Amino acid sequence: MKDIVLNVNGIEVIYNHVILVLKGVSLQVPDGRIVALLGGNGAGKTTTLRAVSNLLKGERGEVTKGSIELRGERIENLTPADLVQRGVVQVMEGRHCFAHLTIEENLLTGAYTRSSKQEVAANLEKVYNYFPRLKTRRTSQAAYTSGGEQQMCAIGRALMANPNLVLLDEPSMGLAPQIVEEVFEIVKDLNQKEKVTFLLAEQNTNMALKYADYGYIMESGRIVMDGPAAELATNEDVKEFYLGVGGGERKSFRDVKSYKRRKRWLA
Amino acid sequence: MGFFLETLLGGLMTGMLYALVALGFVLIFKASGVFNFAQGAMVLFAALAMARFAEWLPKWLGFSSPVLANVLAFILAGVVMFAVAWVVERLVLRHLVNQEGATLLMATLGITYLLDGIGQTLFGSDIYKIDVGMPKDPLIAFESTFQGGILINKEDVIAAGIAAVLVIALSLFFQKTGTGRALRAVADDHQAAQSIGIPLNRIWVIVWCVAGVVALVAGMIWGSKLGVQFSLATVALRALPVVILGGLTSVPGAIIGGLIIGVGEKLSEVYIGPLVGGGIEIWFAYVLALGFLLVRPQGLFGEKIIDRV
Amino acid sequence: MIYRENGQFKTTYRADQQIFPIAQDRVAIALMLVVAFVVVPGLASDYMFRAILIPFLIMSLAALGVNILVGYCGQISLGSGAFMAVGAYGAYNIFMRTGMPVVPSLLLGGLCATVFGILFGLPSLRVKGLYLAVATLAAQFFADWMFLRIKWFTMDTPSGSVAVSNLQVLGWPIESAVSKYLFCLAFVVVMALLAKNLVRSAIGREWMAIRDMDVAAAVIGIRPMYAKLSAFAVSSFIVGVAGGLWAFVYLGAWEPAAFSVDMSFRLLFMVIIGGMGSIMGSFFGAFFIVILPIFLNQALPAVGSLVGVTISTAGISHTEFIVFGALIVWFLIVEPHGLARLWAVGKQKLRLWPFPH
Amino acid sequence: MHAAPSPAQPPAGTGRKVGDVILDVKNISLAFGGVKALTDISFDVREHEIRAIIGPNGAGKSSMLNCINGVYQPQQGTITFRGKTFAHMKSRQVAEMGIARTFQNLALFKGMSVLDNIMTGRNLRIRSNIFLQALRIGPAEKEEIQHREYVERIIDFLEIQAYRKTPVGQLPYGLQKRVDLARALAMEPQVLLLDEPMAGMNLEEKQDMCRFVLDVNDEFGTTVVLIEHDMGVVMDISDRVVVLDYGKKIGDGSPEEVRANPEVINAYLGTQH
Amino acid sequence: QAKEQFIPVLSYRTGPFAPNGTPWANGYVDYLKLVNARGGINGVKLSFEECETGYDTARSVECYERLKGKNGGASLVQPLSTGATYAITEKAPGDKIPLVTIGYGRSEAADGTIFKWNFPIAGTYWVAADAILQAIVKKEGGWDKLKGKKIALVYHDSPYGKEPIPLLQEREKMHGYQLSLLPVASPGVEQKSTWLQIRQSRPDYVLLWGWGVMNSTALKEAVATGYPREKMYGVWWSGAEPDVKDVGDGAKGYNAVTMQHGAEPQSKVVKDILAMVHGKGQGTGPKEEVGQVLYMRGAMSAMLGVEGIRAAQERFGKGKVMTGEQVRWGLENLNLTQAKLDALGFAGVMRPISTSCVDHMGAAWARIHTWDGSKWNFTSDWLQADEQVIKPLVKTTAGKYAAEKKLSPRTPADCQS
Ligand SMILES: Nc1ncnc2c1ncn2[C@@H]1O[C@H](COP(=O)(O)OP(=O)(O)OP(=O)(O)O)[C@@H](O)[C@H]1O
Ligand SMILES: Nc1ncnc2c1ncn2[C@@H]1O[C@H](COP(=O)(O)OP(=O)(O)OP(=O)(O)O)[C@@H](O)[C@H]1O
Ligand SMILES: [Mg+2]
Ligand SMILES: [Mg+2]
Repeated sequence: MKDIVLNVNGIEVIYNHVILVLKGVSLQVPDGRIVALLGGNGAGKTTTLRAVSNLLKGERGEVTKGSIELRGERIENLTPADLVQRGVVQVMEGRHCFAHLTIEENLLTGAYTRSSKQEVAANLEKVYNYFPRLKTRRTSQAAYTSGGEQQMCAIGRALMANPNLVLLDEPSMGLAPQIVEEVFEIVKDLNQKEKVTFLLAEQNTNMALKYADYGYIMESGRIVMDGPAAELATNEDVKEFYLGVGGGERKSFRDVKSYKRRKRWLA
Repeated sequence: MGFFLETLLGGLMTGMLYALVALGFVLIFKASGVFNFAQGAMVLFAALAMARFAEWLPKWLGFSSPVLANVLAFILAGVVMFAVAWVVERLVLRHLVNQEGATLLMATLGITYLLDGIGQTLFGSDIYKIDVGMPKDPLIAFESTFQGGILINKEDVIAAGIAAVLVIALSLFFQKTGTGRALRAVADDHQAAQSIGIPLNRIWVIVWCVAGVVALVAGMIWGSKLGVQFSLATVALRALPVVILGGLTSVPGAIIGGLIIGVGEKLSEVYIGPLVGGGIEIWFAYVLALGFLLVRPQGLFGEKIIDRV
Repeated sequence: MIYRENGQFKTTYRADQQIFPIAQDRVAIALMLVVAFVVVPGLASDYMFRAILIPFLIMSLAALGVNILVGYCGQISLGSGAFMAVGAYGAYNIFMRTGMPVVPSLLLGGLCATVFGILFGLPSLRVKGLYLAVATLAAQFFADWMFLRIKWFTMDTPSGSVAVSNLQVLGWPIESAVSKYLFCLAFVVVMALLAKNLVRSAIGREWMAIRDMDVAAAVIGIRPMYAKLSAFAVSSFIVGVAGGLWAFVYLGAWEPAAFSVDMSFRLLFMVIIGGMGSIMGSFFGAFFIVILPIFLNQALPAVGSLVGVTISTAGISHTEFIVFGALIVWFLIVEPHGLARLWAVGKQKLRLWPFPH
Repeated sequence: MHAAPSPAQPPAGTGRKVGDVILDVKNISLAFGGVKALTDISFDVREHEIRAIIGPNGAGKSSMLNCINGVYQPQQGTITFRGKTFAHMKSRQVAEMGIARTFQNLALFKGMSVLDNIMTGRNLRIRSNIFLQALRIGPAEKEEIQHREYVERIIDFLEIQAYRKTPVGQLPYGLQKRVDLARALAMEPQVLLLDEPMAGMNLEEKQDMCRFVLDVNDEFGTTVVLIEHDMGVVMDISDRVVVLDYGKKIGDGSPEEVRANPEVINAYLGTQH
Repeated sequence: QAKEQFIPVLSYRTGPFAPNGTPWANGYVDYLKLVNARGGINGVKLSFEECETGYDTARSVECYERLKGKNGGASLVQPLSTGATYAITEKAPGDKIPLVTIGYGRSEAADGTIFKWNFPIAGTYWVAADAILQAIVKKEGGWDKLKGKKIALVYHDSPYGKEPIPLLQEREKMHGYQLSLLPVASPGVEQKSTWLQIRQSRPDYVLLWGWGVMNSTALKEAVATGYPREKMYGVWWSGAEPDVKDVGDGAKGYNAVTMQHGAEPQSKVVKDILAMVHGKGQGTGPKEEVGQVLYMRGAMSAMLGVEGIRAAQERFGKGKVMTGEQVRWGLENLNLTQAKLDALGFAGVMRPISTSCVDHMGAAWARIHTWDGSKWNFTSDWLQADEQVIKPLVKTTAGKYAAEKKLSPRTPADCQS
């Protein structure tokens, strides 16, 4: 395997001093790859990403065990700002746009760590190219844009920092199918052309496995399965539970009945 | 008529002085979403530092020029306020990232107690003097037009001028620079701001430094007017309707709010007060602010309060 | 006994909806009541009653009232001092003018505060958050002024300072420290119980819904006006009664400055440091803000002499300020949601004990 | 709901039989300053059906629901519900008439437990006054228990028993969505407006959610208006679909018709589906 | 242990009123130390403990409760706060602790038949107001000259500030001047509108009833609006060094009535304190402050309390520790002759005082002093407040209080006990 950019080693995370959420999660993100983190609600994907980008503190969570290394450097004690300086940017789940700032101001704030004016202007142009919808809404306050527009804004804002490792938390949530595809195309684009590495937490397994190189599957705070994306996509369980194509045909949502299924890896 | 104008003018001047204190509130609120209860205490602390340094420095260093003493004292007091900003960030704010407004408000209450305690321990709790050579005598203008002329307080005019300059400079800073934008971003969402690399620590130190300097200027002016003692902190309470009326997030709002409140409270006290036994200006200022709020719930220039589902 | 709820299965919703669903809690509360009503009166000194316990109880009650408005309904109020004042002066006028017994006077005083509270709560229908604080501050300063200036309220005493005496309940004089303490305690217990019932009923949920997200609350059919004004009403009633107690029982004679804006701020701080949206938090908050400074004031000289320094009176006060400020900050860092939450987390840990998680 | 027992029981399961128009939206226009969120939109919803609204981001779907809910006041147009026509609706009235909704960006009451959140949905039906509630005697307590029973059934139904007493703020996103649905269901609505209920869920969870929606629709005959970006879901479970684009209606019909509509393909679906 | 007479000291050395509270407390404590240095009261040493009130009523009550029972019980209490005085007035009878308020508190408390435990010795606010009017009359040349004159009262908007109003209104009826009332909200940092009104109506005299920062602010505003300081008269809480210190030259010519004493750096008691207390390194505050106005007020307050104890000892047994009740008797039967004052070192500082069961005030004398830019100088003779005016006022007001509280006045027999 190539160089490891990010090496998460057996971390445990506790919220509020009492709620143990991650119970020893390890994963590696190789340079220039797209790694997907899959798993159901509450599996701990967001928490994992927060632990990496050091945003746990504001949620009153802390890493109590294990280590996180960025290109060999321990980063548990760096501030999120330090991490952005090192090129690691997180796109937070649930948008988190700056409500009172306009879309354009939101994007420009994303370039806080960039000092070159031309670079910022070029980046802005690039983001507007990726998301033309943002351009038409550029002067409107972020709070007054639609959910999808905010999602684009959040992604665009992260791109403004010229990152080399992006932690994407549910990028596709709330986006129209067309845009979802576009977003993933953008991810692929950045990955291939600009060598940006991605760690991506997703519910849309279909898409994620299509674009990712490698995947981890989480369940209640543990990694339960991992492997190259292509392999995962052919795994029977993954097919059934995450892709909905178990047993050949895609099942209609109408027909799925409520029998309790049991995942084999939980056995 | 002459008296009316005089009252009006007096109100405008007082308003500018309130604006100076209000500015401190606005700065910190705008840049971190914290309602800084400690603003009054900061004004007092800065004024105390300046007054005492101006007294001590000539003794320590053995010179006698009052101008030099004042300049040095101002600088030293500024340094002290920087230190305060740094300590506040280190020991308090840093640990309260992403907490709710009420929690942060409470933290600034803690800071108030600390500043009061430390300030009085270091600098004493007597009454002290700041003498920066502000003219104290009145100026009577338009004597030919109005009987008795119009009295203008020179000290107030100078103070108002300083306040205006500060406000203009800070408005430009917020609207036009990238840092200003980053500050507004922080106020909206600490966590998102962190996630895109805005160093909250540094930002907060900067803002509290600026607020500290504003407090120092306010403290200097109010202190030279009133003398430096504990009650100086209470001007914060008079500045509160100003902040609210102008909008918690608007720097120019502080000035406009100040002018409206200043004029409103003076006119009300002078013209309505005697009818009801006087002493109405404080609550009148608040009621006036409230009246404006009913029309514009976010204050005159405040950012619109957003609630969307 | 170890704090566990294992084996306590609720078979009815009624059981699950008790005030204290966990048996140990029930026992603890019962014990506390016994201590408060029986043990304390036998043990505490006159000073303890008059200077510590009585003000603590009354301020807890006031904080509880403020907590309903601020903590449960999310309407920031800095007018609590005014509501207390209205309660106090209202009760005073009723007591002096009509000769009504103390308890109904106090309750009617609370009712006066309710009316006043609703009146100044009206702006909350339009104005929110810190901006609302200004409306309530207007109430505060207006009340200060009103009781200084309008002689009728103070029964034309020249200085505007008023006093009451000869308090009795059904012939029992409320003069001794113990009787005053028990009198306040009874008020506090009853009101806390009623308040607890309210906040866990439909109306309490309406308040919290308005606090957490008012647009969504409106969409599920909650009328913001009713919810907000009822919170103002209930809150100012409790605060008003507390004001009456503060004036009648603690001070005995008072002037408007006894209910100044300082009081409003202190009450708000009690609520925040104690825990917003927690009845128990009100007591913690009152303890912290009322008793801690007094304790520090007395403990610091002792600590000083331990390490061999004598501190001057002024020095003690300054140190008291510093220590108190530092404690506030420290507690907030440990638990931003107040002492009540700290308490809850502590209990949770106890429940898991001896395992860490 | 799996054969839930009786008292305070919602109208008995009627099976699915699409009836008459229950909600009729006519010529609604809504603008914010320069932004035209909705232009002259008309569509109707029939009783017991599942009606989907789709469209690209910013098309005005959520705004449409907000108009029906009385959160926004359209500048033009009328809304007719059960034969009554309104120029704009009042939130409280809408709730009383039996329209409930969930929110795209989660609008739960963060400081309250799951149970309390859902209980707020019952508030409209609380009869005892504030004094009775304070004393918690007799009718107040009985009432509280009755509503609690109802809510518990919803909790069972949505399979969130384990989180009853957890503060909602601490739940993962997907579960919060479920609580949001539970709160709406607690209102015993006749019409349920769902704004992207399945966003942020994986397939399994979406399947669960679909099952809930279908069950509600089947067993209580609740009419459902659904905004969703997952075309699989929309195609599978909805009866009719409205398509909005930039505030205009560009399509309306059965899933198959809509899917074949070139304008819709162009504006929204892209080529994939 | 029990040989010590305990005196609680309620003081405020922090907060908004610290600049004024501190010198008072220093004088009070220094005098108590002096008494001990002189050998105590007939051999009975004094013990005392300070408690910081911050000029807050609730905190004052706490201090009172904390100290009242300590060290064998408090002999008497002096809270230096009108608000606290009102609250403690309700508690003192029950606790049997005399409440001594030298120059503050409720004016009607001079009536000892109703206010058994209150001792506003040596002057109330009504005395102060009357003395000021008399000084003005002297300047003007007769009471009749007051007719049509405008007098403004700029007062702290609290019971304290409102105390003089009944007397001033009474006199207004008698002499036909025009009284205008200008309240200033506490703490009094913003007075622009007040002084604008003064500038407009140009009153002939301005009476100042402030405390703390309000005083200096008023003077500064007077400077700023050009109102002549010579025409301003302050109460004795508005006439000390902290009030004028930072106004400096601006306050030149400003007058204030005194509680008999002024700044007394030359008096014997000051010299004694400097020698026997400060000289031993036991001074409470800075040396320079000894003898200043508020410092003297503190010392004098302490002295009056101590003399009350001494008087009690004379009746109940010399060299014994007195109970609160006994001290009360002493305070009520105080007879400070000139000779006694001389011996105590108060010669020239004050005049003889004698109290009685009916009269808890004992004297109604005052002087005016004027700030010359660097110190206070006496500028008037002794002035005596007019009993004819004050007595009836005290009687009716006290009577009303008694009626409200359902108290009956003390009988002559009670007076004997
Ligand atoms: N601030 C918090 N305090 C307490 N518990 C939390 C907090 N945030 C998350 N949790 C808990 O941590 C667990 C994992 O949550 P996390 O948000 O990481 O899941 P996720 O995999 O991202 O889920 P989703 O797909 O729904 O976003 C959940 O059980 C949640 O309840
Ligand atoms: N309160 C408002 N003020 C200003 N503009 C608004 C407001 N609400 C909505 N808009 C604008 O109206 C348009 C429609 O928004 P809406 O939220 O209805 O979109 P949507 O169809 O729900 O999109 P999405 O699928 O992304 O949620 C958007 O461009 C949005 O910016
Ligand atoms: Mg997540
Ligand atoms: Mg939407």
